[in-house]
Amino acid sequence: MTATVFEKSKPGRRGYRIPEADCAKGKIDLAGLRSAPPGLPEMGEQDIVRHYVELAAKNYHVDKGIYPLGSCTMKYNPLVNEEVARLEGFTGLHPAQNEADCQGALELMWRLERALAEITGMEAFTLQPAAGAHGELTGIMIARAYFLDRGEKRRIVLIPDSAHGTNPASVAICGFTPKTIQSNERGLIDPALLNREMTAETACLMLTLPNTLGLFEREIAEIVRIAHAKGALVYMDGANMNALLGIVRPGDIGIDIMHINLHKTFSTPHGGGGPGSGPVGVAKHLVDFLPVPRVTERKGAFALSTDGPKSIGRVHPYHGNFNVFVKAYAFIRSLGGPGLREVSENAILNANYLMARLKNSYDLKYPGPCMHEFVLSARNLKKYGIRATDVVKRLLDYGIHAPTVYFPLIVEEALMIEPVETESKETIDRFAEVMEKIAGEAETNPAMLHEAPVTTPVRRLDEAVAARCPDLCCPGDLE
Amino acid sequence: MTATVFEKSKPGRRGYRIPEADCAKGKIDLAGLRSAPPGLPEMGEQDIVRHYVELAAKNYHVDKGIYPLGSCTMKYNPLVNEEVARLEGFTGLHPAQNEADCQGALELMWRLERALAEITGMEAFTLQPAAGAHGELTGIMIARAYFLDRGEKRRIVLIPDSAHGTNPASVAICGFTPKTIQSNERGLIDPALLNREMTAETACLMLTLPNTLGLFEREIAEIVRIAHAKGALVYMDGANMNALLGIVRPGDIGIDIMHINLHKTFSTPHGGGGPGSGPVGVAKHLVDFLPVPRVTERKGAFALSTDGPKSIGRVHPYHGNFNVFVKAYAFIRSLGGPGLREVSENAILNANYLMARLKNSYDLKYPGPCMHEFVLSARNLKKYGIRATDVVKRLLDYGIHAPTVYFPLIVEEALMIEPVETESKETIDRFAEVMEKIAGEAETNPAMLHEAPVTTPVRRLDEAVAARCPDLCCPGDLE
Amino acid sequence: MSYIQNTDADRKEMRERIGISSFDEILEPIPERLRCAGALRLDEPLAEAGVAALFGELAGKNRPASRAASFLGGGIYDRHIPALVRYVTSRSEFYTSYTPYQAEVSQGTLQAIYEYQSLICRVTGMDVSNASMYDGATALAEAALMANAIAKGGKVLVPRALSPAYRAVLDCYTAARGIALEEIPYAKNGTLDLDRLSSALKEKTAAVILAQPNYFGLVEPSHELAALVHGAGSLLVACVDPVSCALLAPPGEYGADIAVGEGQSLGLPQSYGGPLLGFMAVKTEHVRRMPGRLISGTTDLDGKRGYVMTLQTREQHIRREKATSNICSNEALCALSAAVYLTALGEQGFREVAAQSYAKSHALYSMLAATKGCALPFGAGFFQEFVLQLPTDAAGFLKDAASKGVLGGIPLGAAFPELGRGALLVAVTEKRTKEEIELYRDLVAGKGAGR
Amino acid sequence: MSYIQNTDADRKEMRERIGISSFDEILEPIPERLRCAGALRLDEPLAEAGVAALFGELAGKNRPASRAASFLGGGIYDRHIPALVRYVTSRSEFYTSYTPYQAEVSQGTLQAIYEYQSLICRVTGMDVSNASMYDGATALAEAALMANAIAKGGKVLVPRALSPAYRAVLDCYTAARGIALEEIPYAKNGTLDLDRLSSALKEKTAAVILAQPNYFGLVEPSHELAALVHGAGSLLVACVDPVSCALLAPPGEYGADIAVGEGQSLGLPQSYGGPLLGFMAVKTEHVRRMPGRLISGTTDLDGKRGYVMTLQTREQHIRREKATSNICSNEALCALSAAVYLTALGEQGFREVAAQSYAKSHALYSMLAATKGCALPFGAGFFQEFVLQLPTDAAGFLKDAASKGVLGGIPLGAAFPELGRGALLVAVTEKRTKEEIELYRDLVAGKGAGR
Ligand SMILES: Cc1ncc(COP(=O)(O)O)c(C=O)c1O
Ligand SMILES: Cc1ncc(COP(=O)(O)O)c(C=O)c1O
Repeated sequence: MTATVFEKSKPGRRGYRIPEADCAKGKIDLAGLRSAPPGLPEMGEQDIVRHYVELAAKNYHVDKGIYPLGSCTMKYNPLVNEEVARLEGFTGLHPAQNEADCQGALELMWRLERALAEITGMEAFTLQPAAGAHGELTGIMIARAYFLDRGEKRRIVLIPDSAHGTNPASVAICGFTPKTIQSNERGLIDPALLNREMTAETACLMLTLPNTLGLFEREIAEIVRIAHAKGALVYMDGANMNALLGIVRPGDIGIDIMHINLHKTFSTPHGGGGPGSGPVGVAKHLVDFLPVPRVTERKGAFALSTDGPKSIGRVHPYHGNFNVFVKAYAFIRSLGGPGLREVSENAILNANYLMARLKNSYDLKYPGPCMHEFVLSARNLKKYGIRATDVVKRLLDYGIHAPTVYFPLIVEEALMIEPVETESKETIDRFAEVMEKIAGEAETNPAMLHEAPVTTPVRRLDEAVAARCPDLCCPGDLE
Repeated sequence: MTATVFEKSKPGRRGYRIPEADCAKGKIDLAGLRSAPPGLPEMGEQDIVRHYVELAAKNYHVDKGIYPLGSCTMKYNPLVNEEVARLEGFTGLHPAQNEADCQGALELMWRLERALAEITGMEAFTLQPAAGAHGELTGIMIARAYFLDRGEKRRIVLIPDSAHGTNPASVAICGFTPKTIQSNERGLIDPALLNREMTAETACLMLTLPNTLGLFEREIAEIVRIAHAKGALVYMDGANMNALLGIVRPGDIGIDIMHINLHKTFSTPHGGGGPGSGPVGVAKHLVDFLPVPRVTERKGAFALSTDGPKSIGRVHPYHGNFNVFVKAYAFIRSLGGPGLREVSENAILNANYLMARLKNSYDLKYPGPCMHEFVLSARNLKKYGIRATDVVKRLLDYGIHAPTVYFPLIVEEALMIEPVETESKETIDRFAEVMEKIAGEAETNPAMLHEAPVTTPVRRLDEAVAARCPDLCCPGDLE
Repeated sequence: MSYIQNTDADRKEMRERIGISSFDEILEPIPERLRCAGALRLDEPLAEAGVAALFGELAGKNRPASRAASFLGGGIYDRHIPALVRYVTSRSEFYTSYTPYQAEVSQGTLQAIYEYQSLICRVTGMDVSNASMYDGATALAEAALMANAIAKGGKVLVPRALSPAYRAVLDCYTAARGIALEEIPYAKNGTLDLDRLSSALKEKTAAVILAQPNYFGLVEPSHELAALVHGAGSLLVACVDPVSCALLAPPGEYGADIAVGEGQSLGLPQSYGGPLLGFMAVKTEHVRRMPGRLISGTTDLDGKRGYVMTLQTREQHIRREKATSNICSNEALCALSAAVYLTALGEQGFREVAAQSYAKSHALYSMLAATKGCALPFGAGFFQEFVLQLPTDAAGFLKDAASKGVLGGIPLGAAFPELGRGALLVAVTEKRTKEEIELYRDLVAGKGAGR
Repeated sequence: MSYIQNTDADRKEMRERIGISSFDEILEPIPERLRCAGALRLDEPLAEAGVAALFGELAGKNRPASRAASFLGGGIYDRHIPALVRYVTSRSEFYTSYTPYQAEVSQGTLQAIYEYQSLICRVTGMDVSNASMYDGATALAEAALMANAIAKGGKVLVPRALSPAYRAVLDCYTAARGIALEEIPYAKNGTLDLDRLSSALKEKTAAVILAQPNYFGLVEPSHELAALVHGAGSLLVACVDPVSCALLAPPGEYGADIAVGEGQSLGLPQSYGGPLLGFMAVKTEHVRRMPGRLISGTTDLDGKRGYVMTLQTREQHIRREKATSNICSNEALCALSAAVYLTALGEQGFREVAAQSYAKSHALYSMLAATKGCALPFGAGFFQEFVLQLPTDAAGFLKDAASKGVLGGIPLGAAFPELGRGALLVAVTEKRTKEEIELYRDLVAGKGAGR
């Protein structure tokens, strides 16, 4: 257990000092001053370093081993990207600096937009959204503005039951009513069913491609046709774009709006939960609705245009998570076109190989080739009293991170596995061996799985108590 | 166990690529080409990162906890020093660049020399020596040149029995004969004995101040007088300078030659064994013998002077460990004069406090105030079959690094403890508590101490086998 | 440079195990005609050194404010950032990890964020902070949505003296959600017109937004305002500069229901405005309506202290369309920066940053007050930035100043035409030196020396 | 900025426990009159931001070769350095740890250095490498001492075409030890004069030093030379450029007894010439005479593989004046850099670096051969650098070149007056581009274009 910074604090210590003021420091002559100091911890630089080094050692991370979280695309984060993103020419810009001072930044944003457009086949992108869910919100706002502009009142957004939770949540914020459509027995959207659900009230179909089962919607052409025929837009959650680089361009198959997660497909690190970046791309007929400002180019000079009478406005106070763009664009430039296709090919190959290795140890509800990920079920272990949680907690004892569990919701005891392209065959083989071993242990030693993990910094934690009496803030009297 | 890079290698993998050649790459038209490729490992960037992250996790380090190695001054390495040392203006200079291109570097070296001269009271410094032992060698070479210049043949260098092994070794390389002088019962040089040993054959007295027992030579004035009276020089091993900053200036007390370890006193990191830096300072009468080139200043312009007819020449091919200078000078500028004195005061206070806490649990052969370190003996635990090694191996199980053991040689079962100024009282208290606990365990559970450590990445290693059949190179057939 | 590690031999073995002879067989579910015809038309791949060179060039085409004498503020500030922040956030254990869903192997992130939450609570004086939002503007927008949800409808009152960027985001979110916004003007002295507020509060009002300090840098009478708002049965959403909380009464002291703001000042580089750090802290009673992740302390099976994500039933992955927000990824690494920053500065240092910013900005203000040919419309009741009115268009002045290495402020004329085309928002942080401040004065006085 | 963490209260408690009332009581062993009278006269302390500013300024007064078109070599080269090297060496587990005396908590450093030793063995073809020496020059000097010790006396033959800096260090060490050095001139073609070598070998010779390539960049006939030296019963000390070993027969192939060299090329920045990395590798039979630390694989109590320092009885802390050397701290972190570098480049990449350096240097050589007004005295038998003779003093050319961003080479006139005042040593590494090479040619041809 690591004591908190509040417990370690001792009055008078200083971890950092700003230079002495070179001007007189008079009294603070303002009304409404703070009545009591905040009670911030006081520690020296060395002990702060040690505090965080100790905490760091308790984290699993990509630089330690495979991170097969389905839907999260935890790929390797190249070092050079981090290095270039730390250049002061990028980190030191104020968003209100004039365009002349920011030509490099604007050029980078413009090039990134162009590259994303080429990769996806969409007409144009906004880089403002700070994450995938933010992108969804932005995309749905665009759909809303589009129908407003057309004077159409459509209230429904159709969402497959396999969708990520952000999809219905984003839709709800925009005042639309999400409506679930059931997947068929192959885990896919049934065009016939869709056709029935699709009405003049339907604003959008919001689908994930490949879907969260790791399956490509075979009938996507028909699906898009049905939506368009009813005047609805098709929104694609592009979180799974890691399967499609150089293979399918959403714009080519009729997608109207999509978002991309730079912090998945384009290798920018997740940072323990963020920052991400969720650019939104649109087809030609929706370009006018994109947020402003947009980066424009004329004869090699870059500018910001706020011109956009139909624009939804701003979803970010400035230009989005600029520093993330730097890393993503570095990734694109490192790989180039054929390199990006290799990404997807290897992501898909790794997934299918791992699926082939594991399908006898765990249930596979939807067989057939998967894309970049697949979903197993641990229900075959239920007879031993073992649940998906027990399987993955045991994985932790082997020093391996868990896959995503209990998502998508349509698979009982789901184990959603995404090995990503950067993992080597050896690493995947080791993962497979351990998973097979655990399946065996479920039968021979279920108690051990219930007890797991035992080698981690802490064992299973009491979430119920945390939810009942949350302890969300370190009490003040500890100082 | 972490497999080696050779074991992890797979043909065809690449961890780094240089850009494609932009010129024709013909045949290598040279005689005497290599007959077989070297057999370097082949790994991808991600797996190389993971390899070293895994290895890193097996290291103890200052950023993890107290590192009380006596004689090593394992103090905190400030972050800003590392940052400024990484500036390309420093790291990118070629040593053959002309002086105009290197004014900042030369200025930094000049200022560092001046600061060291002020701190030590010596007349001038050379920064060439790459470590403490290298400094000793340089200093003794200077002494040799001095006597040669005077036409004196002196062959003996007197060295107290408590001295560090590098002292006699450095002396021997220069063709001098080291002669040991015994410490008295207080752990100090006995002036009377010294007076007897000091002859016209004696070139130098080489002492450490404070000595390796952490004791200040009370009779230092008399000691220096005796040496000088016989025409000998006094060399001071300044590895323990952390005790003297702003308290005693060696130059003021008649020291003729000394070296300083920037990687101890001046906070530059040890890097797992190096690089260090061991500048050598001399009194006025020895300045002419310093290595060349030397940095000179005229009206704010800095130059390198190779002018030195009496100079011993070069001990380093260029200017010494320049990048280490940057960090040391940053430390000096962060602290200033009073700040440096605080360093020594706190180092001394920490040591005396810790000694006071531990002197009842372990033997203290030389009582009385210590300087920045002190030497305990574990011989009081011998009756339980416990040796100093067992004590410190047990410390590792508590997650704390060992003190230096079995040095200095004149203390049986020595535990040489240097807590340094940057450790907080809490950390020292915790160290003391664990040391006391271990003294208790020696009595109640000696077997546990013999077994220790058990919580480390490996347990005690077989050094005998390693010495008998050393395995110094990974065999080639593993690839 | 590709980061794929599998070799051709690996791929062959894998295909064999899968039971296919060529990769394309796996693509069978994708109708042939939907697939890309050729390769993507992107620039040729670069080796690492090529990437470093290209990005070095792009970075070189920028003139970063951090290297200039920057008087730009308006929400993003040029401050000293301790090396500690860079050290901690560049450890891969933090930056390459995912959201801490597997708590047993994520205690590092979890405790760090728990400490972040606690630090934000201390700074703001609120009961509960979440684990971060995207940025101050979206945090404010989410707060407006949240207040509207708590109040079960009702308009939201927003001060005119709010950052135009924040206002734009707020407009965008509230429009989508169908919430009415009503703007409350500022009074002559630049602070909120309390009379107009009082009358607006007569209609059903879900919440009132307070910007503290407001966009003009002025300190609003927070206690008085809070009394008014709560007296009308509305919620008070305080959008605060966290550094100002070192000196000014924090939202907790005047009873704000929700406090939000931008945490960039807490150790984040300006980064052209992103990534940022939205913080949100609320009264305990509102915690279950709060968006975003929350970390809680708890114990493990052995009774050992540990940390977990909690109250996830508020979140989209559990509650889906009924979630309090759609937010999933947040700005965890930025929250970590803020935690390190606040810990490094500590009680004394944090106050010192605020006090120096106050002193230096007021020093410039006083100098300008004594300078002919400019006006200071709103008085000295500001924290660290103020409105300066030049007699001519600000653009010319800014250009001159830039040629001397001075970034002279944010022009206000477009967003606040009533302030004139010569109006500038001038921020002075602790990083500005005496010489820079005097240089600014000289520039305004029309005698800018060379720099 | 002080890094001391104890507070006044801490210090008071500590004094109480020690039993003193003022700190000065501890200083009792130091006679009052020996103590400093006042404070040290040093510059005022700086806060972190002040340090960053000051050092930024100092760094800014340098014009680093790494940013120029540098044709400087002579032992230190401007090469591509992978980000991997910086990443690994900036992890504090490596850079803040001490020499791995406590093996159980130092397995990271120990294994990394074991791998370094193994990599150096592979590069050099030798049996055993030590854990590093200070730099190539002192490694060479120590090799001379070692060879002299093995041979129990005898002179050491040193080629004239050796780096003057290395020669100076060698002189310094051998003079102190009382070892006679004899210089062997180079023949007309720039390589060692084998006739002169043969006659010198007639007297008792402990060792012959081979520089491969020699200081003029030329490849020596290593096999022939080794046969001569061994035929005379002397030891062969090969001082090699490690990168050249990717193409040229390494010391192990021609039977060198001791191989040394400078490892800066293996991932270390130029750093104004330090810290560097001296490597030393020997035949197994000589291992117990070798200076420096050695890491060995072994097993722990449970039979698990691990690493320890071994054969420490050679070292000063055990053997004192009888030690094989006085070296204690070495260049461990630089050895780590080299290990990461060689692993990152790998079999293919390492060869590619050497091959491109060869190709680019020969491209420039060929261009210059076709350029009027300069001479190339020694032919094309070089690895990556060569001697260029200009008709006029080199200084003027270097100045012109510098104004175009080109660092034109190392002037040889002072150390090798026989080559004339226009002689330059010109190195071309893999980092140089076609444009830079053509620009160099143009500068020599007297038509240097703007850069
Ligand atoms: C399929 C899918 N959609 C949307 C999201 C939300 O993205 P973000 O976390 O960046 O908001 C995720 C994230 O895991 C996802 O997997
Ligand atoms: C007293 C003393 N002298 C000399 C040295 C040698 O210094 P270096 O390791 O830098 O060569 C040491 C190193 O530990 C030492 O403690």
